[in-house]
Amino acid sequence: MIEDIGLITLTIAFTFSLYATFVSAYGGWRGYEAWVESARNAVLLVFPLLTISVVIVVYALYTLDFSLAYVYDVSSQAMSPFLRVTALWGGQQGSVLFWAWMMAGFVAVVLVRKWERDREMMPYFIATAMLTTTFFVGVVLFITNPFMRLWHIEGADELTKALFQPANSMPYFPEDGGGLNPLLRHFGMIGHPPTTYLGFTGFVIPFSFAIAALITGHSRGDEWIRTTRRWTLVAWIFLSIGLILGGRWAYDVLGWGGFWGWDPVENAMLMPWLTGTAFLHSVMMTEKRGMMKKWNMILIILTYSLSLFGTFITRTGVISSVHAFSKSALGPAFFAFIGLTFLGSVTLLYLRWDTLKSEHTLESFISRESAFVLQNMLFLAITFAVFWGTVFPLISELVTGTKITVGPPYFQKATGPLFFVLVLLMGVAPLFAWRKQAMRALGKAIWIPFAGSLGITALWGYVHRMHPASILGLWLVTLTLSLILAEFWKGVQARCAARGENPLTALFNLIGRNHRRYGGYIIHIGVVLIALGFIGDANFKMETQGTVSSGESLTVGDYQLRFEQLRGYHGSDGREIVEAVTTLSQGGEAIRNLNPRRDYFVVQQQPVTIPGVYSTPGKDVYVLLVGWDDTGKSATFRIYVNPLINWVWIGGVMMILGTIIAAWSNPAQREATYVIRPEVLTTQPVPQEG
Amino acid sequence: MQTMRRKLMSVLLILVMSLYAVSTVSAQDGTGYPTDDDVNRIAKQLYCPVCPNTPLDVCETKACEDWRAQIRDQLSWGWTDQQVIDYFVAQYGERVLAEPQRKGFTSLVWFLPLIAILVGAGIVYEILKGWRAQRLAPRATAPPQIAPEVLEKIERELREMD
Amino acid sequence: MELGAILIGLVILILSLLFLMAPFKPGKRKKVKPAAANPAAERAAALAALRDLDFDFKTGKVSEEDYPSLRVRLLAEAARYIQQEEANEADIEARIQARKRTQGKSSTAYCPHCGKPVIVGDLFCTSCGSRLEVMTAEAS
Amino acid sequence: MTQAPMNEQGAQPPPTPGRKKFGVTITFTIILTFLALMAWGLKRAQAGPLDKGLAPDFTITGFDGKTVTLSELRGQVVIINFWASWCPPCREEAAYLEETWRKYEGKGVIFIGVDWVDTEKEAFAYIDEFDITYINGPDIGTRIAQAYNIQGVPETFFVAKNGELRGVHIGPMKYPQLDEKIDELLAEQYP
Repeated sequence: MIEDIGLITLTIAFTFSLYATFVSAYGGWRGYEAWVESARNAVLLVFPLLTISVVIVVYALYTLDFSLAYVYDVSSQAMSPFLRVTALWGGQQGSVLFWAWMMAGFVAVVLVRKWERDREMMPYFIATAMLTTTFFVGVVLFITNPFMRLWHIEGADELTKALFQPANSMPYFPEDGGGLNPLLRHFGMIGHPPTTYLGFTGFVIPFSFAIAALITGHSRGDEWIRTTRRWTLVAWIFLSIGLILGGRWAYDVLGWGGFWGWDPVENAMLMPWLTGTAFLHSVMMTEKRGMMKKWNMILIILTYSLSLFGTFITRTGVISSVHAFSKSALGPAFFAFIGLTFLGSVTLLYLRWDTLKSEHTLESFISRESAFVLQNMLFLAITFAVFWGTVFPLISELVTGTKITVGPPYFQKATGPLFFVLVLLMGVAPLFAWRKQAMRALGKAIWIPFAGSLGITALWGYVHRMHPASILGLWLVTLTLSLILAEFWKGVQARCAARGENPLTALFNLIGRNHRRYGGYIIHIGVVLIALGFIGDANFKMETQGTVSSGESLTVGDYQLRFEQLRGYHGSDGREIVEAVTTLSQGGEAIRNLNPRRDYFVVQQQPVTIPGVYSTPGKDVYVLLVGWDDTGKSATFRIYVNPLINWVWIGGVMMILGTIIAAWSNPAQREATYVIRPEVLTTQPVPQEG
Repeated sequence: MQTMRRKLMSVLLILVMSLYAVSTVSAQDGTGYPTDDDVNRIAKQLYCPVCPNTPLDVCETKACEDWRAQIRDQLSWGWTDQQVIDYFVAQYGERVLAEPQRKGFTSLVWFLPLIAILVGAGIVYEILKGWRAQRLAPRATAPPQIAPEVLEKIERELREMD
Repeated sequence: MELGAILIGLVILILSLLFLMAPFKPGKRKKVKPAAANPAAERAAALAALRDLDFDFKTGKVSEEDYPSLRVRLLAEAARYIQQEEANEADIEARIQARKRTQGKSSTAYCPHCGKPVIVGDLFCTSCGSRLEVMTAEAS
Repeated sequence: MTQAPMNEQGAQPPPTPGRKKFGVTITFTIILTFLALMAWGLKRAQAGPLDKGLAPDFTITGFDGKTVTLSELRGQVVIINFWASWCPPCREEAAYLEETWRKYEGKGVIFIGVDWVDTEKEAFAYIDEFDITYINGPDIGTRIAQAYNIQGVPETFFVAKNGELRGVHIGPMKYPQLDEKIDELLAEQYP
């Protein structure tokens, strides 16, 4: 009975989101306040209604109500209660519901918080955001409904999934379910989908405000940017966390010693992140200098469309991927919706193009403005390279009929140099002042970090005899990092000199009074550290594979791995485990026992390789049990030495920290989240008085 | 349609299940060439022909083990790396190559981003030049007069902000 | 589907519909708070720009040659906002006083459509011309 | 996709109408092309194996060196079976296939085994194991598989005497599925 209630609230939620979409648009158009208010109430209802549905699905998963087809698919008795709950996003039906629920939540929060401000934009904001929500709720309701039950039709071989009892059928109650895909039973997969979804759905807020601004013609005032700045940051950071957790999951579970494989689905997530990052920066140009208004619109439309595109290729199997959900009937609906969104918003932008007048003046090529434009261009270039590599197999198949693969080598070569310039710019650009930067001052600021980093890396490279490319990479990281740290140092110095504060207080106050600036710098530090991890992964990785008998050792670098014995046992959730006992030693000295293992999930008939990892800040030694002979006397291992890889995770944490600081509003300057009117500055003569 | 889809699903399932069937490795005979590392060096440049987007060197399926064994055989026959790769392309199609070729239509995958970057750089330059052209004529050097009490107010507020 | 579920669903639906339709109820018209016209934001923006400039100068990003001219320009801008604001306030205050004297009313209100101040008792907004009967009803 | 808007952005000072129009045309062309590509990809991803119309022609060279071309087999019923040695379900049906082949050999039925992405060593072992006597050859470059748009192995295509496809069986076959199908196709009149 309780599942029926979930289905009913889902249906009501769908009706109300549809209602909100059209009633708010109509109310906004005709200026009927009551209509818009009613639409708002509808939005405020959709979220709790969907919450009921979500809670009921979770309840069914938890209590193992196998009469629901979804529960039968993703939950099982052997799974821990915690995993049963996370199974909400372990399959198609649940995850789309979860997605719709989050989106509805975002929109509801906006309406609660921002209702009194930005009133002119609200009707169209509601209409745009709820159109999207309606689509997702509709998909849940009509195409991939988690409340579908299992029925057995007389004489049929297979079970039928349907909401209502088909003719000649009996309800079917299985004993146990299939359970969650073994690969998804990992902490990264528990955090990754929700954060990713929060990221993807979060971009609906800036996007909808941008569309509302275009419709109402308020885009000139850029109110929408002020309103959505923090929302964009929130969406962005969740997307970042999602990317990092996904990488961590791949590293721990997929058993290939890497964390980023340039798979289409990974790329699909990276692309909106890239354009979203570009958007976060170009918005600053508008706030500070009134520039790039059209550009902001293009970027936010692109970001949102790319996140929809990401879901599209993830769930339809258009492009072959390791991570794709199974092919499903969502395809045509998604396609129609994405086409509509993309075409509609671009057309709207075209119609309103001339209202987006920016004041573009540049006093000097060497200025923060130029750096911003260059940076934006780089982000787009990377996005394009990634996009092109991702869809090219499809193009190739269409044009020549040949299936091809575009693998990591392409992406590394195409985006590597661009990322290099981007990281460099990240260090150098903050040194530039708005409007005009004196060359001499720049030289003075850059001289010491430049020489210092060059010296350090040259020395390091000389001592370790490294490949030139890797030296270049290390130099880049050192330079950028020291430039960013120098920014902190200069700020602290200025405060010490001006106010006589001690350095620590000065640092604290510096960050405290300039959340955005220094939060941003901390994010940059995080990115540099991640870059360090990537450079280590690309340049210094070592690996070996070999079969050894009990008591023998494998050597990689100055590490030896001694194989002691194999042992097997049963796991708690229906897995058969074969574990190798090995000893890792360095230079003849034993460091640690490592137990790489292979878990075989009997029901799902799927093996999962779990590495044994010796982890230090400098490097990971990552051991995989590849195979063994039946007597257990010998086993095959694959050993990776992954230098610097932990900096990816450390950098990720820095990014999150920086974003929290940057998004925190400055109490002293709450009013200073402003829209500057640059035309006053540049087009009107300075009043002469007296 | 419904049954058709279910059929497809079950086929996929069969495919996947069959891929994972047996997965033990027997000890290799002898220690000489080719070693596992030699095999992986080549397998790294190839993708599994049946699995979705998985590099051959890390792929765990039975089929991939066969292919790695085949690479080992070919190496022991004295084939060069390139010969092995060419054999794979001929036998299983171009999709086994991790790095797309640089000839024919496929070369577009390499060229277009390059062209896009050049065009993009040109556009950036054009934009910046355009903006610079709109730069204001130099202002009169005479500083504008500001009432002292207003100036005082501004400075005070600036101090408060810090 | 069981009867109990349908009944509970029905209750949820009816309660929701009541909430949904509430804004259409005649008589109880909504109060509209004034839209946040925000002249202070512009001033704050100018001041923030000044602050950034000072900071950039202190950290050596702006050269000694450029700093004075840039600062004077920003100062002038900030000053203009401040003066404008003061002038506006004075102007509004003067007008209010004038209206108060002629009408004998005591409080101001804001137009629900454009957010500009209006005199309570007026039938139309002086800025945008929309009808103001709601405000009248409220004030009385 | 990323550049066309840039053209317009770059068109400061006020763009000439011609230039703007050009930019808009380019932008929309790119968007529509992209959407068309996705639509095609979607259609392809959702399509199952070919099951009607003229069977795509191919020539296959068997492991024994003999060659057979589909279009030269008009007048005979052709059973095309895709398989691979690493595929357990293929093993399930292998004996039944061979048995049926022996039953119908010389009665106007031709079996063709297409070995899909396999290694020669394992393929030979498979053929020996099940003592398969009908022609079997590798699908060089997976061209045949692509033409028939197979979704996996095993898959069996039924070609009528006139060269048209009369359906496809996905997954392993069990007695009497293949016998029935062959009898049905043999009963057809040709020409």
